[in-house]
Amino acid sequence: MNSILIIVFGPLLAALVAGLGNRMIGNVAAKSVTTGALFLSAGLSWPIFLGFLGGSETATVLPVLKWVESGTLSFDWSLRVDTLTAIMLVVINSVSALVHLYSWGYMEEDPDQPRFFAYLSLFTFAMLMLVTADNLVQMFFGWEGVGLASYLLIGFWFRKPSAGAAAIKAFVVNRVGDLGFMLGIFGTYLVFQTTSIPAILDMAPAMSGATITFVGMRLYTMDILCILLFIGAMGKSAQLGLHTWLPDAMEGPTPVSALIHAATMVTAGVFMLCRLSPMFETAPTALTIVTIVGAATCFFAATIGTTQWDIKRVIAYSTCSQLGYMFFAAGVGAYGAAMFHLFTHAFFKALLFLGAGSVIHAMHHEQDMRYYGGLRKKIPVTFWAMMAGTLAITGVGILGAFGFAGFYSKDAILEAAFARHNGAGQFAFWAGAVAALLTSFYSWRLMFLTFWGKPRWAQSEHIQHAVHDGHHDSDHDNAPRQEDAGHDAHHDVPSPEDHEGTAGYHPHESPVSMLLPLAILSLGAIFSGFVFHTQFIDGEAFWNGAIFYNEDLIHAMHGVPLWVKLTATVVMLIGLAGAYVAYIAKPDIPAKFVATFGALHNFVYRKWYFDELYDAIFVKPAFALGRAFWKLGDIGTIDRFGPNGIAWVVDRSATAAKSIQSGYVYTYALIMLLGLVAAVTYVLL
Amino acid sequence: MIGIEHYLTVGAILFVLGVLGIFLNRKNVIVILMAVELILLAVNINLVAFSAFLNDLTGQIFAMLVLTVAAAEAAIGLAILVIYFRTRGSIAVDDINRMKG
Amino acid sequence: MEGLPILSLMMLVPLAGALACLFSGANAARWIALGATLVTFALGVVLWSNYEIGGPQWQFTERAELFAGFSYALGIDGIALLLIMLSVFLMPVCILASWEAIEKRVGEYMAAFLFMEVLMIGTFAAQDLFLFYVFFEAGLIPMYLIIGVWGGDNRIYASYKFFLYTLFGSVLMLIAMFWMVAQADTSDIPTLMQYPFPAEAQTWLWLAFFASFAVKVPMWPLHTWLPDAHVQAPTAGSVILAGVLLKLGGYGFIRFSLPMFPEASAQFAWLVFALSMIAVVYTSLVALVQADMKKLIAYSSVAHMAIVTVGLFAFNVQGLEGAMIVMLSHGLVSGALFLCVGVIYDRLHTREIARYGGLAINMPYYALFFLLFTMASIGLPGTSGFVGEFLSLAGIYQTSSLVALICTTGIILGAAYMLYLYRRVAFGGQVNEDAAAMRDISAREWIMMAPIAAAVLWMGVYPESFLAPMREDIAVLEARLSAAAPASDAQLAPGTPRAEAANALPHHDNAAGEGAH
Amino acid sequence: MIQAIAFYFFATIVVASAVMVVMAKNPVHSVLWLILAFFNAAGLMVLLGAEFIAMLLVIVYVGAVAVLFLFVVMMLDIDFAAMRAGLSRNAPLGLLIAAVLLAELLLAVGAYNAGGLTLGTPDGVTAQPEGTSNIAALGELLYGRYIVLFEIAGIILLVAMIGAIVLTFQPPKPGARARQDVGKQIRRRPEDATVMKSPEVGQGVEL
Amino acid sequence: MDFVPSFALTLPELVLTGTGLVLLLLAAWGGDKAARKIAIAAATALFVAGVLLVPGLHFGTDGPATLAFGGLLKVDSFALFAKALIYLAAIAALMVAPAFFAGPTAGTERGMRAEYPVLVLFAAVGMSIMVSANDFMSLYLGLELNSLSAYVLAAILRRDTRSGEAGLKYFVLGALASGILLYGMSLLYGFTGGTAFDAVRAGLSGTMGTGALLGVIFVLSGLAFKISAVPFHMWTPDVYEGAPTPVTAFFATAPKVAAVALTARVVFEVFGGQVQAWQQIVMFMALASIIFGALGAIGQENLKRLLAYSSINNIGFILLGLAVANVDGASAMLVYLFIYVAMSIGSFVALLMLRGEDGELFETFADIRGLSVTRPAIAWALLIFMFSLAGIPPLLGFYSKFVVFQATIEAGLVAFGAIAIAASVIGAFYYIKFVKVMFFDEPAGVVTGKSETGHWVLLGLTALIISPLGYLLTPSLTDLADKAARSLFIVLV
Repeated sequence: MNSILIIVFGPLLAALVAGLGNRMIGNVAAKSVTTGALFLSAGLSWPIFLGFLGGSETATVLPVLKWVESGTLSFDWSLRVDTLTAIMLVVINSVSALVHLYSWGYMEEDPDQPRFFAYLSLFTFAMLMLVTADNLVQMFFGWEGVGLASYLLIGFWFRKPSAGAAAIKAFVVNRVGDLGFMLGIFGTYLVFQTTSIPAILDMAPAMSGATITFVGMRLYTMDILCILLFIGAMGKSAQLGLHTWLPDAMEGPTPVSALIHAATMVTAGVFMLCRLSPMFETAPTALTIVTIVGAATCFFAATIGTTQWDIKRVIAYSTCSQLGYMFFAAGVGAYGAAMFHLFTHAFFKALLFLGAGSVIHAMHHEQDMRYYGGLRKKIPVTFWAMMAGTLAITGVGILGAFGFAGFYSKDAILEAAFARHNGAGQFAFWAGAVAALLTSFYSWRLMFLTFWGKPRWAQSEHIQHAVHDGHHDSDHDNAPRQEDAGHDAHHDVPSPEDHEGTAGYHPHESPVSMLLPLAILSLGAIFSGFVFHTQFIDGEAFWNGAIFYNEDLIHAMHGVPLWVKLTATVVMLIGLAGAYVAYIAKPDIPAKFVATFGALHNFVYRKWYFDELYDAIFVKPAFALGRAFWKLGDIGTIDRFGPNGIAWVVDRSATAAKSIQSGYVYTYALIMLLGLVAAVTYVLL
Repeated sequence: MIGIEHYLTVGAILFVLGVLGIFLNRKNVIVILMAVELILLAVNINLVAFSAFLNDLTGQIFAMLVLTVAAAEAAIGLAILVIYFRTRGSIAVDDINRMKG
Repeated sequence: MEGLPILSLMMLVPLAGALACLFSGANAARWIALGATLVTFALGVVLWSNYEIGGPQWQFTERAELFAGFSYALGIDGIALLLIMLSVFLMPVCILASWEAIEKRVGEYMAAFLFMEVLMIGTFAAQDLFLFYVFFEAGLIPMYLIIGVWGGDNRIYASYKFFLYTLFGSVLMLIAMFWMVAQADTSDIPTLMQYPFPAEAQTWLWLAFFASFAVKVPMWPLHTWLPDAHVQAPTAGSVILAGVLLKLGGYGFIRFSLPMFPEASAQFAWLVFALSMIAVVYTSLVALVQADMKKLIAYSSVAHMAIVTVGLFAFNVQGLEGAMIVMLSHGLVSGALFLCVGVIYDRLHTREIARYGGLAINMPYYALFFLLFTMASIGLPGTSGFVGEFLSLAGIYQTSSLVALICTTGIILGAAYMLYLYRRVAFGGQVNEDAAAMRDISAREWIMMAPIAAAVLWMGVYPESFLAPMREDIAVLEARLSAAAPASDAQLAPGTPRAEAANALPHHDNAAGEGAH
Repeated sequence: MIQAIAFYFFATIVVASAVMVVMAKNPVHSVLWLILAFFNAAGLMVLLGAEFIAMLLVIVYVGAVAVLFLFVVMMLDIDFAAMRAGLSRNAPLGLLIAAVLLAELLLAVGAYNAGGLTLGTPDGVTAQPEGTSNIAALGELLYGRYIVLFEIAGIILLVAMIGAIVLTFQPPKPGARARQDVGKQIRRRPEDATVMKSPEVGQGVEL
Repeated sequence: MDFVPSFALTLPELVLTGTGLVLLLLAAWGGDKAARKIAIAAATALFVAGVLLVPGLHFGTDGPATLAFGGLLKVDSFALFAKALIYLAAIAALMVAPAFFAGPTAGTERGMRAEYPVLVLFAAVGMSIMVSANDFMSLYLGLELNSLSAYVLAAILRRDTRSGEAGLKYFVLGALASGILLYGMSLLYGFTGGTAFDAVRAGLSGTMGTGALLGVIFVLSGLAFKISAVPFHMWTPDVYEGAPTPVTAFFATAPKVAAVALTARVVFEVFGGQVQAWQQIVMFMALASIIFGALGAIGQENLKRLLAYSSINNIGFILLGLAVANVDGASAMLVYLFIYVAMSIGSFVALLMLRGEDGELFETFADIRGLSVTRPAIAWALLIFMFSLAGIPPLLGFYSKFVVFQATIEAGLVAFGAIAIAASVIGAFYYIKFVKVMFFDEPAGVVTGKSETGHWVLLGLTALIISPLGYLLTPSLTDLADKAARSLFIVLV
């Protein structure tokens, strides 16, 4: 089973070669090394996955290197492979390999390709370390490692101020989650005296009644530990409250969005929950919180998705929303379903992103959907790939016959939530159902705006740029060549159909290196649900203890009423219809809607004002406080009354002492006498 | 016979007067030198009085030594005064403060 | 190696080098200094390789009753070994960093640095209380000169502040030392480390030592000398200041305050915690708004050293070892960050962040190193910063979850200010012509940075190399502390475990389920 | 009784003239008051049986010191009229402190202590032997037991002399005044000094 | 009375006095032209006198055998230690003088007065008597012999108004101080019945009367003037500034040693039974000296004046040792004195080496700006002295503070020591200003003149002593100081 070593460390080596070699070894070499390593990893991953699927593989742990031993706190580098890991290996390596390949075409004109591929491979390595972790600290290593890679890739076009800002935001917001994760690890160690995941999972049930004091509060031990760990998951998986970084992360190149911000990294939180599922199962309060947060995110992100114009942002909010599904699935105990949705989502969301990338590529880096239209014919391969993705995400399928990937996974989640039969479950079910409607709406909205209707790109700056300069690499070294943030004034553009016309620009299909991954992922989006749903949902043997398998829940899930099972399909159809009406049949409806419900639209369009809120309560006060501490605290108080104050006092005293030294003999005599009298008085008294 | 405390009182008064002479005066350094002589006189009165009442001649020897030294001091003091006057043209106490602080 | 007085030799080499430098021309002085530091480093490697892990607590001991009142007693344990290694490792780097940046009075400059090295080694190796003090305090002189002669525009103020602040702190410690020696009738540090001082005396002894070490560390609110000193010092001065001198404070706590006054340490742990918590939040926020690179890193040092102090006063193995690793890591990382600042300062002669920007374009390798050290400073797992911070915080969590919570916010704020700095320096467009024209790091700068980078990663991936030498010593210390250790605030109380999992459903009706399938 | 009257007489005058020494506007007057104070102090000494000290006081102080003062005051040619009058600016504080000191001194020496003073008890080695005069007994001590002090006092006077000369002696300016060379004077012979000339008539004098 | 043993005991003084008298004749004979030779002769005499001390120092002397002239003088180890220091300091004052007086700063008249070495010799004799005084009368005479010489020395530049003013102030205040001292002695004499130290000690035993108590205080105050302890320090800055620099160097060293030694002898041998009567006053004076010395020095531009304040500051630390009132304290005090003398001589010699093109002397901060560039050797030497004065290890000045504070703490005076050491930080402020001006500031480039070899020798020697190598001296130094301190505590009944 030493193939796992190659799987994990191959990408690292490739990243080092490409990163350090950089311009010395040239673009092609760097790309080949990294892509080759990833295809190798992917190729080695599938047999492992299939092995678990077939039951021929068992969970193993491969120790690599001692890491830290401090008193009783000890954790090592090691690679754990079990069913859960195997799924993740497949997902990560496949998508990553395809994204690498895709990037050959997508990043063709970028001067910094070795760096880009190095980052991608580095990310893959970190992600693999995360999923193969046998202890919480190594998981945290991977956790932070993917954060780093995410930071680097979001900021890849670092010349754009917005990219730098988005990168920092991603890292810092994730760090908020990491705070919880770290405290969770500390607490876990305190309680169990180990960070080894299997050991913790073994001991957790015995602790389920224990209480502990945390920051002065007396709480159930397992609840607080799980909540802290879940905060970590929230950060990484962009759950409500800590989600703000994800849409901004779209500043990164599109392949990055596909790989990191759709298929893999953001699902790390879900992975953690599943990995620790036996532990979470000892913490009912924590699970309730997970469910509610997941459901709320699911709904919240979907609403925003319906109003965005930027194609990538729509998909980003979609991702956020889908992650919500996975969380509440885990929250209600359907870890299999959560993992299943993770699995399918990886394919169709990567597909959507890469498809969007292809669109963007075709549209010369225009990302605003209002400048698209009628692209169905111009880029047919992309269109069909996107169509497959859309069908998958909206969950098209016929109960009992065939469905696209999302159909199986999303339905399972909704059923599980309903079957859970408690308040949180019900809430999650209804939130999930509404979100499914919205998902259908915004997904079809995206499709309609992009591929149907008439071309509208005459007014696009990017297009005009391309047309006038007549060449692609018109941008000079200094400006980022793609996706610049020139569209802050979105609302000024009234409605899509005002600016019809092509301005003589004709989008062209992407190269094969980009289309091939689309094709492969389309297969995944179409068939992965159908092929694997039994194993993921019902396969207790498949899981083989890698997650908490709640047999009762599975049974209850299968026993839900029919209307529940049909809900997803029904709301999907409603959403489709709505989108069709609003963007094909009567394109003036959106404008009317906005005019009527301006406040509501604005609220949603402005992402529920989360960014503004955080800016007002965290960012601005942090700077203001920093400035206050510095100017008023350090300079104004500590220095002023501390060293400078003492210096002042000493200086004044020195002046006083010198003024006594007046130069006059009689003063001197007087002082002497004063001393004499004082001494005499002192001894006499 | 007059008690020793009477002599000591005279000595004390002379001592204090001598001290006062040093720092009350701002006109003339010579007066300060005289005030010093007053202090020494006070000491001599003390010494001699104690010597007499203790029936011990050491005090008188001491007084003689003090007298000798007083004379020497006066000589040196006046010499310094003279050279100071030569360079500055003044012996006013108020003027002797070129160095201070 | 039996019988070779290697510690003395390690001090003798730079001392001889220093004297030679004083009387040499500029170029000769550079080479002499580099040679001397490299030889010392080589001796350090010999020292480390001959250090017997798990052997006697004090190794390489040397003892001579040379001067009245002082014993020339040297010897190291694992803790001292690591800090000595840190010092001798950074020294050649400092010399290289000054190679071109220092043009006036090179001989004296190099001599000052070599003296500094002698004193640092001596401080860590001293086994006599007063000998320690001599080395500890003597460092003021070369550092004062380094800041004052070769420093920036406001160097006078900074050098005065540095000198008087630290002097004031340490003289009180001296008084306490006298008392201890009078009481215990020995100035032998290993003996004193086991000496039971009466509890009431410990209180003020602890405070006196605290005055010195808290200034050195520095702890809030005694930290204000540090930004000034750092900003004004030449690059290598900042490196050595952040890299080693601050560690003297932490070393003092671990060598003196904790083992000698365990009860008082426990009694005052709240004070250390409070100051450290304030420091983490306060100085991080201050760092966020700095426009001067060195000042920013200086403030970050205060925040990082606060992690050291909480770790030390966590009274458990993780805290202590974590604090040590943070010290080593911070020594490397902040030193390296100052080098990074120095590299661009040498080119543009300004530390103002706004004057730079987009350096990743014209200085990609520089940007890479800077990024690595930034990440290490943030405590990214895989770098040295993480191991230390993680262990310290894990240690403190066992004592107080509140302190752990507040101090862990440092990882958020740290990320914020460091990345903000990195973004403004390396990211963005090239705003200034001259900044855009700067060339990437030279071979000399490569040689400076690459070893530190390697060490940072080594410590992050395989910290065992660094943990192993001090494990026994920390265990001894922990054993001494355990009696006085404050109780954990966790108060873990076992309860009756729940019978069922959280998402357990009432037992299902098998038939119904199957039917719908 | 007579003793008491004499004591109070001398004491009053000593104190009063001491006050005048300090307060007199003209330094010459101060010197004169000082001389008066010394005379009366000598009287007090006589009352105490220290005739020799009394004599010394008159001879040394009045005869030498005070006259030296007078000499210098006159020599310095100070414009006394121009001298600023008045007390120093710390006078009130000074007076207060002086008063406190006086009070403390008086308290200490027990002038108002009804029980009298407890003096020390000398070992008697230097007691004045019965039947010897004060001056003889002093002489015995001074040239015997305390001879070394006497010698040191001599050196002190020597130093004072050197000091006074070093400070005030101004070497003659070159050419300002002829220097006397005793040896040369003594060695001088008539032959060297005088020349016999026999001028012709009318040649010796130029008209 | 058999004077032979007494003469043997006082041989150094006899040598000095005899030489002084002979040299006086030579001075009168040869005039100022012979001054240089006379200075060399005087220095030689001091050296010979110093050599004569060696056997006694080496073997240590105490007990009745040390009494000379019927108990008027006591030549014990303590006295020998102090004398050795005094002679060394006096030699230094003679070595640096000719060059100084040859320069233009010495007013209109150039060249050293031939009487200068003679006066130094007599001053040394006076100090010798002071430190070996065993009777208030010999104490007083020794003190006055020293003082009168000192007054003249201070004013010896008679054309220079500052010199005259220095002499005048020194004289007036010195006279007042000796008046106070004498008054105290008269009270002690009266209330104890004797002037010999043991007699007074015996008379003071048991419950002390108010008169005797006042006597103690007055005597202490008078002595405090001599050592320039606050608040009897007022003369010091003016006199140090005004007096010719070699004389200032002399004042800062030899008379300080003598006065401190004398004070120590008086408080331990005479007032030793009444520690509680004076200890707190001495403690107060010590703290006040440390603080006022430091405060006064801050902001001074004139280096001599600054060093004057520095000497006040140092006296505070010496008094710290005195206040401890035991053998350790006394020993620490003597060690401190030795190191202090070395530092002071070094600093003043360095100051004397700051000469311009025409040999004019510099004595302000403005003149030594950037000295480390123009005259690096002097600058580095001054750096050593200043950090040493500030008490920074590894320089020997640290050791002096070390022993004093060690004694203080071991005697249980913890709070006292803590306040003193905290106040010492204020002092560091102006010492490092020296370094700042010499090393950090831009060169003024005025110091260009050459220096005599003698200066270099003195500078090198003192710098060597103060450098860490000086610690090699500490074992023997401590040994000597211990012997000396012990001899002080032997009560002869």
